[in-house]
Amino acid sequence: MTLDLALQYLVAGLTYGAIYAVVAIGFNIVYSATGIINFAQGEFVMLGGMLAVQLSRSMPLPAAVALSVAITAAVGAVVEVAFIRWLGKPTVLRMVVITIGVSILLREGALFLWGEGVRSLPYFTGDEVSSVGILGARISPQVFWVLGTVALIVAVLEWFYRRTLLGWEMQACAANKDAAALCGVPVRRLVTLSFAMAAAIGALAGAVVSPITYTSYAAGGPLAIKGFTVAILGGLGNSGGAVAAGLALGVVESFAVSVLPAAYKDVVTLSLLLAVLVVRPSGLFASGEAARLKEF
Amino acid sequence: MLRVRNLDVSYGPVAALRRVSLHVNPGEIATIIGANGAGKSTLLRSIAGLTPARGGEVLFRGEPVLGVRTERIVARGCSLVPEGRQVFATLPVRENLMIGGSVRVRRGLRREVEGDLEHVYRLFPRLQERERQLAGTLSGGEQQMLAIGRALMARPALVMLDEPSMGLAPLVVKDILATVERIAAGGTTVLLVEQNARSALKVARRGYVLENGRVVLEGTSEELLQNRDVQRAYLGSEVMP
Amino acid sequence: MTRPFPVAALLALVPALALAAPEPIKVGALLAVTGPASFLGAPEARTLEMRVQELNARGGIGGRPIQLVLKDTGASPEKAVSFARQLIEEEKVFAILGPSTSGESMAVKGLCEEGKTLLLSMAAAEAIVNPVLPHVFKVAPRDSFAVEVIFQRMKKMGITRIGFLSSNTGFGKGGKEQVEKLAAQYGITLAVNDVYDKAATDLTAEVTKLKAANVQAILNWSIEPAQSIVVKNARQLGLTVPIFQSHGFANLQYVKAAGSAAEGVIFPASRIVVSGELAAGNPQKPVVEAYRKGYEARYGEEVSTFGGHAWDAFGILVAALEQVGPDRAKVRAAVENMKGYVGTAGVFNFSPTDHNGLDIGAFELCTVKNGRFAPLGN
Amino acid sequence: MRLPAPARVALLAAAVVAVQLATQASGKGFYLTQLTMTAYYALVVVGLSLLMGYAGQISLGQAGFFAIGGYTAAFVSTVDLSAQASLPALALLARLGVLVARPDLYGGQILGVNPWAGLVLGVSLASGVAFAVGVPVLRLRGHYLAMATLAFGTIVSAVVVGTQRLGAADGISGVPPFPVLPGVRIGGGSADRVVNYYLAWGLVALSMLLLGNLVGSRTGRALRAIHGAEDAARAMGVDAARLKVRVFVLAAAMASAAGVLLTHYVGGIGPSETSAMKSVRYVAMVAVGGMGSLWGALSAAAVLEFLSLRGVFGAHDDAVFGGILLLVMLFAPDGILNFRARGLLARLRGRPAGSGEGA
Repeated sequence: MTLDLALQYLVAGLTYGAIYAVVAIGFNIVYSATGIINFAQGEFVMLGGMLAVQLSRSMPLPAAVALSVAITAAVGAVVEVAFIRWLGKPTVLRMVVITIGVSILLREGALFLWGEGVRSLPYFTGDEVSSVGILGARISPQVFWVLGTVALIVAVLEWFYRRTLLGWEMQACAANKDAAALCGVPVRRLVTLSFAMAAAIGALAGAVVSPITYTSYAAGGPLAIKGFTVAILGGLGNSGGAVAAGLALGVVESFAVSVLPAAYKDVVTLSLLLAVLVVRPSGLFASGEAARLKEF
Repeated sequence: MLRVRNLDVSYGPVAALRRVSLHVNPGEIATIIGANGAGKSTLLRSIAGLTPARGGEVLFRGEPVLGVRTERIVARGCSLVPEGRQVFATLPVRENLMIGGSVRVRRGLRREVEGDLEHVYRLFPRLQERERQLAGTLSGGEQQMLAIGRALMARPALVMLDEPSMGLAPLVVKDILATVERIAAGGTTVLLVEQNARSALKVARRGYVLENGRVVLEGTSEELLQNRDVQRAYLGSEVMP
Repeated sequence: MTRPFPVAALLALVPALALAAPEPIKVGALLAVTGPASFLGAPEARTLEMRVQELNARGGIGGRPIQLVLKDTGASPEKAVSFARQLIEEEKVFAILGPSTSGESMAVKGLCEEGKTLLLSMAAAEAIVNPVLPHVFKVAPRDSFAVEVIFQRMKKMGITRIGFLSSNTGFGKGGKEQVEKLAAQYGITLAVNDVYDKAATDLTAEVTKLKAANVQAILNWSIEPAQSIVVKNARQLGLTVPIFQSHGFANLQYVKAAGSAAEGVIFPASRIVVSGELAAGNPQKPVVEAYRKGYEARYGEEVSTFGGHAWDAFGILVAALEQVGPDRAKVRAAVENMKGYVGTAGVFNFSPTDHNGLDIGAFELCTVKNGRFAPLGN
Repeated sequence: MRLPAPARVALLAAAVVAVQLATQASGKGFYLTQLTMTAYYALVVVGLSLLMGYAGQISLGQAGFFAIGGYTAAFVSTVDLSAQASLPALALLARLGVLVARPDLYGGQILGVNPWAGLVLGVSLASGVAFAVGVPVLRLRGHYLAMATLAFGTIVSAVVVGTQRLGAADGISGVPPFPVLPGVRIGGGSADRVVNYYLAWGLVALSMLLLGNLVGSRTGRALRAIHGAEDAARAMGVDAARLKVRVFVLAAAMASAAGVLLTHYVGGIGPSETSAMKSVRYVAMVAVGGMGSLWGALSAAAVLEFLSLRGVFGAHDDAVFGGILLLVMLFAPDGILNFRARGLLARLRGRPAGSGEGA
């Protein structure tokens, strides 16, 4: 394989990987605050894209993206308040099933609203055919938007969890709700906030990738499975791990296409997920003190 | 400071507390002693709003707090150091303490809260040494100090301590109880729940004995220490866990 | 649980209430309106709905209105079978239009034969009507015609080495089979022959593979958004070779999605997508223009080849009904012997040995010019 | 009303007969088609109910096991070996009855595999896979288990869609009827309709009888102990891990057997049977019937599957199941049959109702 081809595969892999990572981060935010895997996370990505497309017909692109993120965040908060908040301490089984139900309803709602067609936002810079040449590889400018947005999301989250009291409080909620409440942390509000944040991040990613990947009412499900795979590979709740695992999985998938029939790509990914779940449920990247202190 | 009247709590059909009444006066150390399963933790959790009550009344500084959410109760100045410490294992010591001050940060008192850190570090110098360490890596005694320090960060008027001596070496227990006395001396009211009755009655001025969810005795520490039943039931078997 | 569902009971009342009105002719439809093949089923359902309403407004057939009993199969063969039995045995429909996909069509054709109910499938697979079953017809042109039209052009352009991509759907599979079968005949080598997931969102890696294989042209076979992605990714990678697509590309939605990358893409299509460009004397022109105008005015979206299949299936049935009246055996025979029926997909000439009735002329090679479809010409 | 299991089965049998007579009397015999299909799906749901309700383990991959059974049956019964009939190995198999000749739709002759062999093969394959997947995966709890089983189901789906020999996206059609006994065959022909109805529901009744015994036995009590508190059960000497795997395999075997039989009844199978949504629907039906209630699961499956197969929900089929799932889990997590308004009111007031739930 020549260098330019290898680079081409690498960039393609990083682009998918970045998207997986963002979905995984969404899972992690909610999981960290509540211990719940929100199976509807993929639907937030779909909503972000669909809403942005809808809104961009009546306002400039940046405003449409911003508003779509805000609306999706509100949807996330509503989902938490309507379907989760008042349940007290539900069993994991019940939570799994409820979030699956929510995801089906969001998907069917989108089908009802927008039909079965595919949509996408216009390219933020350039158009469908423009590309930047790097060492012989050709890269669409939108790829830089995607990678840049993901990097920004990761950086902001890192700052949030490491440096802000709100971030610490959120981690406290995740670790022990009672103890957090005893410290005066408004647990319920933070849980709602975590859903809103996860939804907002998913929506932003959904809007930014839509020029490349398109979006439709059914786009959420496959992304959710990939995102969950990445979240597990990286260690649930570990956003740094999610980014590493996401990029790694994207690159592996991308290079896998060069040797395997593309239709079996997902089989490879999911088998990897099963293997990791069985052998090392704490994730590939979970190590060090923090991981040992967590309960699995 | 705190007044509990006829408190009833039950888990499903099983009654955990039956018409419990007690009070804690401002500035004092009061204690509740009783065997494992007598309902001591339930009582404190119920006052703190973690376990819902079926009936009765809890007044904190003259205001009813039953049915109020835990974080609001904390904001009103009533803190609980829970059984088994429950520090945030994956966060460093300093962050644990800052979370303890979050009610005050929310009122715009961030400066003061950072100042309170110094106060806690003076009380527990060990915590300052381990400021950047993850809480989960601390020893049991250090975690207890952290849990108490974290509660103090909210500048409570009343601190309730649930079994602070549990699982700790006798020397460490002595240390912790000495700190409890210092806290009370600083003007904070303390309600101490202990299985270790002798130590508890040594630092407290008044005490209650809880048996099967009922208050069966109350009095000053001296009275309780001299009571035959207390001696037989709680002081003789002190070494037992 | 045997009690009929209240809605069903209510529906049963409708004919009773309308006793005075002439009895409607029931026509069943099995369409994948939702689910993975909704790209096919949804426009088909809308087209049928429109045509039934128009026909009934004009007084139906011999004064009897058509009553459409539409079932959404979600592209599931087991549902198609369940619904087909319902339509045949309970509703006693006169004919069944659909199913949308080949898998479902294969699953229900035996039932229709057994129930002596006319089936007008809208799916592409040749196996639906080959071998011939008396009651089973199909209105979608064969995949092999589309493939041959493309290969003929490639031969003319001197292309011998292509990269072939298809999606893992029934549509992709049908094309793949024909492409593999016919390539050698036209002296074409498949340097790459890859299947991707229908939900794929980026195919850069696959297209990179094509680039590495140094192909002279790209051929892609799918109906999903992926076909726009192939085009975009190829152009972004600086691949300037001609791109051929299947007739699934004949849906302006995908051209819009691919934007300027779609310019110059070559694909076979029925005349429906280039109706404006058709010569005035073309017999199909009035038909496809009528469909296009009616559909686009009503639903605010462009017509596609697939909605056209529903138009044709319905039209063929109505033509036979008008010709011989509502008699099952006669209608079947009328369809089997129908000649020169002008539909959106082409001119149908059925015979006892050909239950598809279309020839290779059903397809015309088209291209994209300034964001619109245009005939490719020579 | 607590009835002993045999009495319930007798009641079921009576209902099955009554329904058939009623449809015959009213000239609505066609209902039996969907009712027969419903019975096979109900088998999947009842097996899953045992796994979810009694062993407390979720599976979002049940459609995968159904598909393993169905695709095995479809594959082996549609291959035509007449070209290779002269091979000695095949001749031997034909003499043993593993291969049988039958006419095809167009009047030709096909040498195919005996459906009995397909049934045995399909169920053993699914059970073997369930064992291989179950042993490692059932050590996981909660979300991890849910996701692992979902991943398994999705792998089956991807393999099916990616494999040309399994018909890829079109699935396999032309599956012949399954001659079970002389004169009795599982297939969709109108003449066989009543027989098929009794066969399918007879199988359901038999399963309920056997499962009822299982649940009432020592194993059943051990299962409930696992559900209550796995550690405590282990302390009592229950080999929780082994028991869970056994139930997992049993549920998979039931799903695959249903897959085999329904595939013969319908005459084919497609990738839609492998979709994650199918698995979710099975979970929904268990939830509606109440976790841990085999009879509840059966009732829910009978009603919902029947309505769905009749197309009552139209284009909103998935949405209906999603909505039902959500409503049941929010307001009646113990199932609709166990729904109590009082509990709901208490919950709405923010107080735990009754004994509440375990963590």
